[in-house]
Amino acid sequence: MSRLRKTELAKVGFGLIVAMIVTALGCAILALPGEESGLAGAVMLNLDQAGAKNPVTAVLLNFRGYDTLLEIAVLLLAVLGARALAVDESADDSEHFRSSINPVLIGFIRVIAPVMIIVAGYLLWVGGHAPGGAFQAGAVLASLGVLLVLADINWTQHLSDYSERILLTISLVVFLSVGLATMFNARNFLEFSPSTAKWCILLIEAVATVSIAVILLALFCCGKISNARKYHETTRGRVE
Amino acid sequence: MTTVTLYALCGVILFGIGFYGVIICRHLLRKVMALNLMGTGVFLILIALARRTPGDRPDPVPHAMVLTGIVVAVSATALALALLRRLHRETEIGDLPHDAK
Amino acid sequence: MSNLLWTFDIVLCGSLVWLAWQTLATADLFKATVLFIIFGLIMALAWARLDAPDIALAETAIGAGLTGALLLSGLAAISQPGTRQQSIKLDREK
Amino acid sequence: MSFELTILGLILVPLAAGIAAFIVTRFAAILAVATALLQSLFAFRLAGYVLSNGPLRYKIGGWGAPLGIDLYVDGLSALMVIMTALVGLAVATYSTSYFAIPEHGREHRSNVDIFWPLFLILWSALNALFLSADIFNLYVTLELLTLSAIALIGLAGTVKSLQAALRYLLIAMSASLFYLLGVALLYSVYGTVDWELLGAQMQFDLPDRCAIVLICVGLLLKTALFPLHFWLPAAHANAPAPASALLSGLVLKASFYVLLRMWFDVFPYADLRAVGNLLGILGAAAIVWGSVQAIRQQHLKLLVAYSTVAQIGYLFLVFSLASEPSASWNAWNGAAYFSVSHAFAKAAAFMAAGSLVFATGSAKIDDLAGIAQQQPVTVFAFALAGVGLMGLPPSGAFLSKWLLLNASLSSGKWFFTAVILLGSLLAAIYVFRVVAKSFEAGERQPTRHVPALMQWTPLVLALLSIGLGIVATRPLELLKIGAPVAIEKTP
Repeated sequence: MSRLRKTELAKVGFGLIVAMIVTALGCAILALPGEESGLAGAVMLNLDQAGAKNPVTAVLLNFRGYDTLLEIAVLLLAVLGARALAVDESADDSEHFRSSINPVLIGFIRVIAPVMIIVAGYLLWVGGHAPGGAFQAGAVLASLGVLLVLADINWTQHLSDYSERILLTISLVVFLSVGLATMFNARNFLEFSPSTAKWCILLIEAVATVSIAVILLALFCCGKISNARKYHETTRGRVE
Repeated sequence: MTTVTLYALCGVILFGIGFYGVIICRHLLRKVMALNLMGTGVFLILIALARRTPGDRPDPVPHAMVLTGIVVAVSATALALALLRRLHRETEIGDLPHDAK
Repeated sequence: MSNLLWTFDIVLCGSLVWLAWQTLATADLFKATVLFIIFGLIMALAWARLDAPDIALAETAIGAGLTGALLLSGLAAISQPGTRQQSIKLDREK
Repeated sequence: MSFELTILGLILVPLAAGIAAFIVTRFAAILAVATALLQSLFAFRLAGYVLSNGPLRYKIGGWGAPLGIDLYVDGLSALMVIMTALVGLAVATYSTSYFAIPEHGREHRSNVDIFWPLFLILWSALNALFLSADIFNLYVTLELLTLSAIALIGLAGTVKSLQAALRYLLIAMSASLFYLLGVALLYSVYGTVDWELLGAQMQFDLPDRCAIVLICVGLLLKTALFPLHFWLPAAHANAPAPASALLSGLVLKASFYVLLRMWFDVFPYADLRAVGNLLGILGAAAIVWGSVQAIRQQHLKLLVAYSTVAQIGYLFLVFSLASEPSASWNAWNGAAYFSVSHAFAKAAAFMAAGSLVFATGSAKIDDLAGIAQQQPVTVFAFALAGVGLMGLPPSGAFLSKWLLLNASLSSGKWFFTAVILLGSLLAAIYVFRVVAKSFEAGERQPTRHVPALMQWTPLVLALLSIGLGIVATRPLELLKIGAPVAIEKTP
């Protein structure tokens, strides 16, 4: 009884602290200047040399490309962590699930798969001048992968772990290589020349799309996309 | 009060709710969701404040920052869930001592 | 027109806060996860309203879609027979 | 080799090596040790450039701040990079033996293969953090660091380690979001995330104050200052020994470095006197409370982990002591040098503890009784690391404490003088408890054979932590370069 009282008290007390934080932050927000353009001017000024007409893509891949490089490393880390924590479940009686594959889902995937691939390609291409880009395209491809896993379509079984590891890391490798290649022209790391910037960005984004898709899918499959089936069977119960 | 401040204040409240949840909620899955809510709150503040530019185009730099943040958030969520699965598995099998208390 | 927009903004922000609170307050974890995914989708609307289409796309695909899928599969993994009711929590420091 | 290649190499070589170690697992260990050697070379070269040219910047992408991201190196960051390189080299050497033991590989061979990429990416994140001039980029590097640290804790695979990793993840990620919100507020006021540009403009209005509090809370949580240390002991004690060494020795210093940088270079330092005093008092509380807890522990690695809680306290004394102009130089130097010498001593202590735990097969201090006869080198290494923790002369910690003591005397803050002395006494007690136990006479079971590298690496590192007190002139000279303007540079 007294223990219950104590947790209630903690809830109320902590709630008050949070309310104070929220109030202070709210006042700070209201005290901000009403008009402030940040770096928008600087971005627009340099946009025609950045190789991407979409300012967000220009910031992401050119002005602050280094952040994006590290961010892909963050994604890779999550996969590494998931791999370290995954447990090999070798003994798996998976056959009895075969019968339960839903034909409607298969039919749906037949239709949706090509559409999703086209959407991903479109998002990747359009990212240069309109909303879109590698992350969005990669996420769409990864969702397709998740659908395939849910439908029990086992397209990854012939993928060796070695090639999977290459797919996971290829975007970092390409990103680093492009960055280093720019240095041969007496430029800085990741300093694209205005004439080639567009193609450098497109190359990085194209490879990143693939890697990001594989990484996100791997995160869904406990770190290994070749585990997809085994893994899925342990979790089927609730999802469907 | 403008649209910008409305959304920014909404972001502040989401941040608060998320932080409350991370500390107070007991189930780990809910703590992870709370962490995501907290992150969304920060992102909302960033994006709302990016719209204070004089013209009609918002400042793209916070947009890029938020994209980075979303990716970091999904990585952290995935790692948390991997830990959660493993913990669930280990504690259920119980071949390890439970003297963590 | 601007009144309509204001109503839209206020309803949107209100529902975001309400969904966030419900996600944490609902007793059933499965319901909470679904609410979280709905929250992500509504959030995409807010991004679009704030002229951030790039983020709206990323939020729908990553924030709501993949995070939701991750949470659902995590939920499924930890609610296997026998341990459904067991609430896993971090034990306090001794 | 040019400056550009050196500074980039420090960040990109471990990253590339981490990727390679992930793809080609067979050569991962050799690759890691080779990278570690190369990093030490790079780190000293970088310090050379700083010594001869002063603080340097490198514009990634050629844009320059505020539009692009700059790398920045001065004496403090160069010293931190050297610290990372030497401790990293020792941990890499130790790990080649540690993970070769089947027991540490556990039943899953793949876990060991993951250690090396994690370790190398963590290293890259540390260097990227120490060399960044951009506070949003610092957020990304902090995340990179935290996620790799969490994965390293989880590598142990025990229930306790998993729980500790999850708690650490939730705390560290919320802390990152506090930090990020602070950065967001600063950007929305000043339109830049470069710390030098920010420092030149920063005021003390309401949004600035909120940002300062958010950034401080986030970094204090990550640095585990008392009373926000609650996640630390379990996380550091339950990780694999090399990971514990990295976490306690280096990862905590990263968030402390960011705070030190922000406090003296970005924040309107003169207005923060009251907060600084509060941090100093919390630091003092950490010293006493952490040491008392360490004395009470039954498990060896928990004792070392609580010692970290205590030693972190010394670092925070600077925020109170430096507010007196006459004491600021000594205090700032003392804190910077303390974080280096603590990194060496604590990494050595954790690695020695790991070897002792392996030798006895038990985590308990009581089971160490009489082990000194069978494991003389490791016990000696632990004792020497203990000397480095207590701060006996001529160790680096002695010099740092001496500087801090001087600062406390010249600023008239006697309270801190007493706490520093008391802390050393308490440290002597907990170190002596372990050493005395291991020399206890009597029959004992034969211990397992500990591989030579697991015996000698901690010893060498512990010797280095003591040697830091003898070779201090060069590092202190290095620290002067680019030291904050707020600090009076007259000793």
